[in-house]
Amino acid sequence: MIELLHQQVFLAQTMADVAAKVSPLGLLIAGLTIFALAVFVGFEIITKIPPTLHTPLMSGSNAISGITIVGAILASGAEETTMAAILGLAALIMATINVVGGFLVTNRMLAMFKKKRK
Amino acid sequence: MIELLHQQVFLAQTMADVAAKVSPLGLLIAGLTIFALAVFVGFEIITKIPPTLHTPLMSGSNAISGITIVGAILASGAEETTMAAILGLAALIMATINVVGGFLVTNRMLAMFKKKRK
Amino acid sequence: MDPVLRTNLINLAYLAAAILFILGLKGMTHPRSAVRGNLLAALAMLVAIVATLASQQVLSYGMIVVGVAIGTVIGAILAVRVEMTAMPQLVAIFNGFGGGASVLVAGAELIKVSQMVPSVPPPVAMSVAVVLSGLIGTVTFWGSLVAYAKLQELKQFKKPMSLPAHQLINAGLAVLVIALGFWAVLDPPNVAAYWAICLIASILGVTLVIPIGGADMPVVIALLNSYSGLAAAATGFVIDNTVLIVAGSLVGASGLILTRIMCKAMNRSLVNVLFGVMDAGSGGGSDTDEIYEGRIKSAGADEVAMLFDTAERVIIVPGYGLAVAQAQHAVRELTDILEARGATVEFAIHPVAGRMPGHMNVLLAEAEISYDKLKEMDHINPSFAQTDVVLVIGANDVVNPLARTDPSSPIAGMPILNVDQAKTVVVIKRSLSPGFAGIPNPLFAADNCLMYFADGKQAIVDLNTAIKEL
Amino acid sequence: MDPVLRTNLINLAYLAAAILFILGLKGMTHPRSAVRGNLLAALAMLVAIVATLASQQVLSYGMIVVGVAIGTVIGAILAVRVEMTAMPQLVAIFNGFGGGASVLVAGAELIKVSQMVPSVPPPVAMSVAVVLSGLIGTVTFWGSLVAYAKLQELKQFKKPMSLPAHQLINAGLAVLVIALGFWAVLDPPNVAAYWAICLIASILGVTLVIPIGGADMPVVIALLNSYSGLAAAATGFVIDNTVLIVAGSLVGASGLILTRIMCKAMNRSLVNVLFGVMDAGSGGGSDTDEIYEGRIKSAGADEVAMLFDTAERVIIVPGYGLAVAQAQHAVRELTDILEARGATVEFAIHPVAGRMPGHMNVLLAEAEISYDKLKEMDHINPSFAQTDVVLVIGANDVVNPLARTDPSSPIAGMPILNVDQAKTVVVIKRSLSPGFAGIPNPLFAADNCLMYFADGKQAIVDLNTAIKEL
Ligand SMILES: NC(=O)c1ccc[n+]([C@@H]2O[C@H](COP(=O)([O-])OP(=O)(O)OC[C@H]3O[C@@H](n4cnc5c(N)ncnc54)[C@H](OP(=O)(O)O)[C@@H]3O)[C@@H](O)[C@H]2O)c1
Ligand SMILES: NC(=O)c1ccc[n+]([C@@H]2O[C@H](COP(=O)([O-])OP(=O)(O)OC[C@H]3O[C@@H](n4cnc5c(N)ncnc54)[C@H](OP(=O)(O)O)[C@@H]3O)[C@@H](O)[C@H]2O)c1
Repeated sequence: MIELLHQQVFLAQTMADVAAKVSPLGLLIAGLTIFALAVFVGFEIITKIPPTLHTPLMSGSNAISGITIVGAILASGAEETTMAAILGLAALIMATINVVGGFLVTNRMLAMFKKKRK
Repeated sequence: MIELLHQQVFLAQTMADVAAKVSPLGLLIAGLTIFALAVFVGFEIITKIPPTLHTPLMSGSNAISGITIVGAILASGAEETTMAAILGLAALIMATINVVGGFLVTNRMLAMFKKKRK
Repeated sequence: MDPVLRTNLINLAYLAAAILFILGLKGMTHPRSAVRGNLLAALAMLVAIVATLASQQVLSYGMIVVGVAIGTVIGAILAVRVEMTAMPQLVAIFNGFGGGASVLVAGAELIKVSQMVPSVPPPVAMSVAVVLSGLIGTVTFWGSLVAYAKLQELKQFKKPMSLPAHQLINAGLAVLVIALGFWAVLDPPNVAAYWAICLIASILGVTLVIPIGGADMPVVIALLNSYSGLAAAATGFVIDNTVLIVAGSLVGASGLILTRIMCKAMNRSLVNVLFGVMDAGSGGGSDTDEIYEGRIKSAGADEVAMLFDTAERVIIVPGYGLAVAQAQHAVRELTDILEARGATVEFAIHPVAGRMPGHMNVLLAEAEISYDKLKEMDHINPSFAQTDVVLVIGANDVVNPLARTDPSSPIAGMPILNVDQAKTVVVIKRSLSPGFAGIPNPLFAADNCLMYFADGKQAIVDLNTAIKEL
Repeated sequence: MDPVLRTNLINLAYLAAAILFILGLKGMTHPRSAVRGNLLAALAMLVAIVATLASQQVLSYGMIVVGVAIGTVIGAILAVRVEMTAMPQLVAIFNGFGGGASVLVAGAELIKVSQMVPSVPPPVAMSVAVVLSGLIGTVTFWGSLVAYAKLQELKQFKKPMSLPAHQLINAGLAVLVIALGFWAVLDPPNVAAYWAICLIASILGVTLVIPIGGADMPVVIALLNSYSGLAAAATGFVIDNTVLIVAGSLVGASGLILTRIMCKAMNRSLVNVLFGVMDAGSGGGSDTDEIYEGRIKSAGADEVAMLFDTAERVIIVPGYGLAVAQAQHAVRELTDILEARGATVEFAIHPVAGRMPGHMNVLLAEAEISYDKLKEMDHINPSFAQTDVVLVIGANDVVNPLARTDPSSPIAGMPILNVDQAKTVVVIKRSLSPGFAGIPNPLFAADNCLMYFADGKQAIVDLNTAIKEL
């Protein structure tokens, strides 16, 4: 495995850089950078939204928060210990309900507005 | 160096994950993620800016683009080949002019508005 | 495939999903692009899911197929079956499930780490993220269930409930959770502490939401929605996954802003919503009698119908009572009848009429009332003075002039619909009892106001008959 | 210190800098927070620089101290010495330096990689980023220098210049650059190709900007500013540095949006600005004679002073000529005199008056004219009808009624200041020659318009004396 790593890394990167990137603190920093930027995007996007759209937006962004389904898939597909697998399955069911139900119900709400618009 | 790496990496990370993260493609993806998010932030922030502030904003964001000074410092402090070092020094002078001049001139412009406001 | 390349391609797909999520959310903020925005977000989710299925961490697909199948069926049935009026509850439920899923994913990962051989303590950041996932996710789950129960008007939850020394209990629970959190972080991996945190957070989720009045639930749901996003982001830190972090923090931030916007529209602060238990009916009693005594003019269907005989310009003001009575279809018929008689009919939509933002729009859209008849408050307010008859159906607070005149009233400063400027105002409601804010309404005692006491739907149906018989 | 920890701490500082940059940029978009925003951004830069100095890649500080010292002195002197009116040029110069620095950093990194032993070809992504840095950075550098020359009104650059078959030449150069780019990417590391790209890009930078009129330079600078951000971001990819990517793409995106906003304010498209060489003086000739012939009433300082004797409400409309004549201090004095006589004086600021956005605000602020006397167009337009005297100083296009009446004129559709509705309009300019758009102005021939031909500053000084002698 180490060779694999070695072979993939471009040499201009110093080994310390590489080690830093995959160290726990390095991963945290990378995650925090993305987190901070995404928070700014989220804040800036929702500035002047008309009241009519509050409820659909709430429901739509609620569906997006079902992204945790990705984690649920990884947990329930990992063939881990029984306990972890059961938790994974439960998580997967819940997350799927959130995602599928969320997008469908949002679409239904929005469709109502749209129909009348024309 | 490899031990260093080994010792820093938390074991729950598979080696393939680690190798992927520091592979050229992995670095590119990490960079692109940050790039995309920052572009969205930039787009969203500058929406309803009053004309009065166009010129200061232009000048202020121009100063920010002098961030390349970071690269210039790395290049001119690296004790590399003469050629690279000379380029680094030239880059550093230019970038510093951009940064120092840019922020100062923006501040001067804005100070003029502010004084009168009170 | 080369495992490194595979991981990279998956991460590339996650990047694409993240961008699609942002574009989707952006789309949802404008009426014209909202449908497309929702579809983009759904596409983003699909991309993320497919990419995840290709991960080498996924060893067997059995469980996944089962889980996704069950979830899809339940979710789809709930989403397709639900009545338009029950949508807020449904969103609350879905939201709770999202939070719950985050809790379980973080728990599963913690168990996996705790069983690793050789045992290596996980990094601090991961332990912190696990604790946050568990705490925020659990509060979201139980809080959302309570919100559901309140919106569904389950008997036990109908009224704001508060235990003695309620805030003290909450504070105690919070301190307990924080202590457990420190334990979990300082002595990792610590599965026992994790479940203990989830247990306390469960109680906290209930006690936090239960004292809040049902009418404030939309704000609470928006806040819990923000929480479920944050829980997902925390889970992203636990399993080191970019798309979870991006999507989660997007939702976390936008939910927070939406919460603030909603509070502003109701002219209240978030703190006030969360902790300032609204004194239902305060200042009622004597005040009410004074205001109403001897000044109420009541009318029946026939009398009201007469008014419409000569009316050229009619504005209908729908409120929460319209939703309760499910009178939207009857109102649609009324509109058709009046228009056939040559009158112009418009609807004045107050931003917080009903019990969720856009409530009236959704209801009236359900009855296929044309979108361009619905006017926003600022737009229609100047035209009340030129209006012959204003028909207020089940609205109360949003037409209460006390908001303008009484700085001590709970709705002071809230912009209202100036229906009192019209020639005649007809108010349909079942009694003189107050609306959400629990205060009397001097409009009902105004000279140009007629009360038509009845259930909203019945009232309109009768009115329609009466007008046809003119 | 442990090298891993050190690198991580530096990256943490970069994250802090990135957040500060965003907060700074956000601050700059609101008048009240703009100063603080600029300081925050400067702080962010400081954090990034200090963090970089701590990097283990920095082996010697000699060169760094020299470079920073020289750059600081030059930058500070330029920034402190410059006349308010020359600011756009200065921003152009600074911008060019930023782009140039990106080019050199990418070049240095490429040389470093090409001399590595054992020689390993750099990854494709890096080669692409190097090419982009070189291309965009060089275009920014030379484009900015040309913009500087135009704004400084250097003789050789005064008029829009275009070679024969200009767009064809540009297209040829672009094709050449792309071909070189492929060479550089397919055969890395390729230092020769890099410098060749920079050479061609230099020519391109000049030929792209040189045909654009001086008055369009603010838009061009905004665009080049966006480019310099993108060049910095590309350099960030070359040396794999987060803060460069974040700050660079922030500037790249915001610059693009700002460019669009500025084009909109002038009612033109970006394509039109960049490629649609404006026909200076088109439609002049006979038209002009027709419009003006026999209808121009000219007046001197004494006559104009008489008008102010009785005027109660005066509006001053400043334009580009005010900046050219540097008449702001004289105008300030005029304002004081008129106010001492009991008149109210306001300034009508058109969004594109002058040659850069906010030009008039900056000029008048320099003369310490109170901020609340400056009114925006939409705000002041309704009040011209109630105004006794409007004094137009060196403005032309922004008060040209053709924008409303002649759909074929180059300023058609641009909202203008409705000065023609006032009782009397006095226009101060040196001749009847047109303004930036090169078209005649029927306002000058209007019945209620008096022309006061003189240099802006001299005219006001004389006027002040005349009013005092009344
Ligand atoms: N829209 C939102 O997002 C939101 C969220 C949270 C809180 N709120 C709050 O909710 C309130 C909304 O104002 P509103 O004017 O729409 O409603 P309201 O002030 O709550 O008044 C509703 C009225 O409808 C009547 N009603 C109930 N059932 C009825 C039926 N079946 N038939 C006829 N009438 C019926 C009630 O009187 P009777 O019992 O006498 O019939 C009641 O007075 C505001 O105070 C707002 O701040 C809104
Ligand atoms: N603000 C921006 O961001 C920006 C950017 C790009 C383009 N523009 C364009 O620039 C124009 C601005 O309109 P504007 O009305 O301010 O200016 P303008 O239309 O360009 O007219 C300026 C007038 O000032 C007179 N003038 C020049 N020097 C003078 C002096 N020393 N004393 C007295 N008068 C003098 C000139 O006439 P004489 O030669 O007869 O004296 C000229 O007609 C618009 O067309 C706008 O689209 C603006």
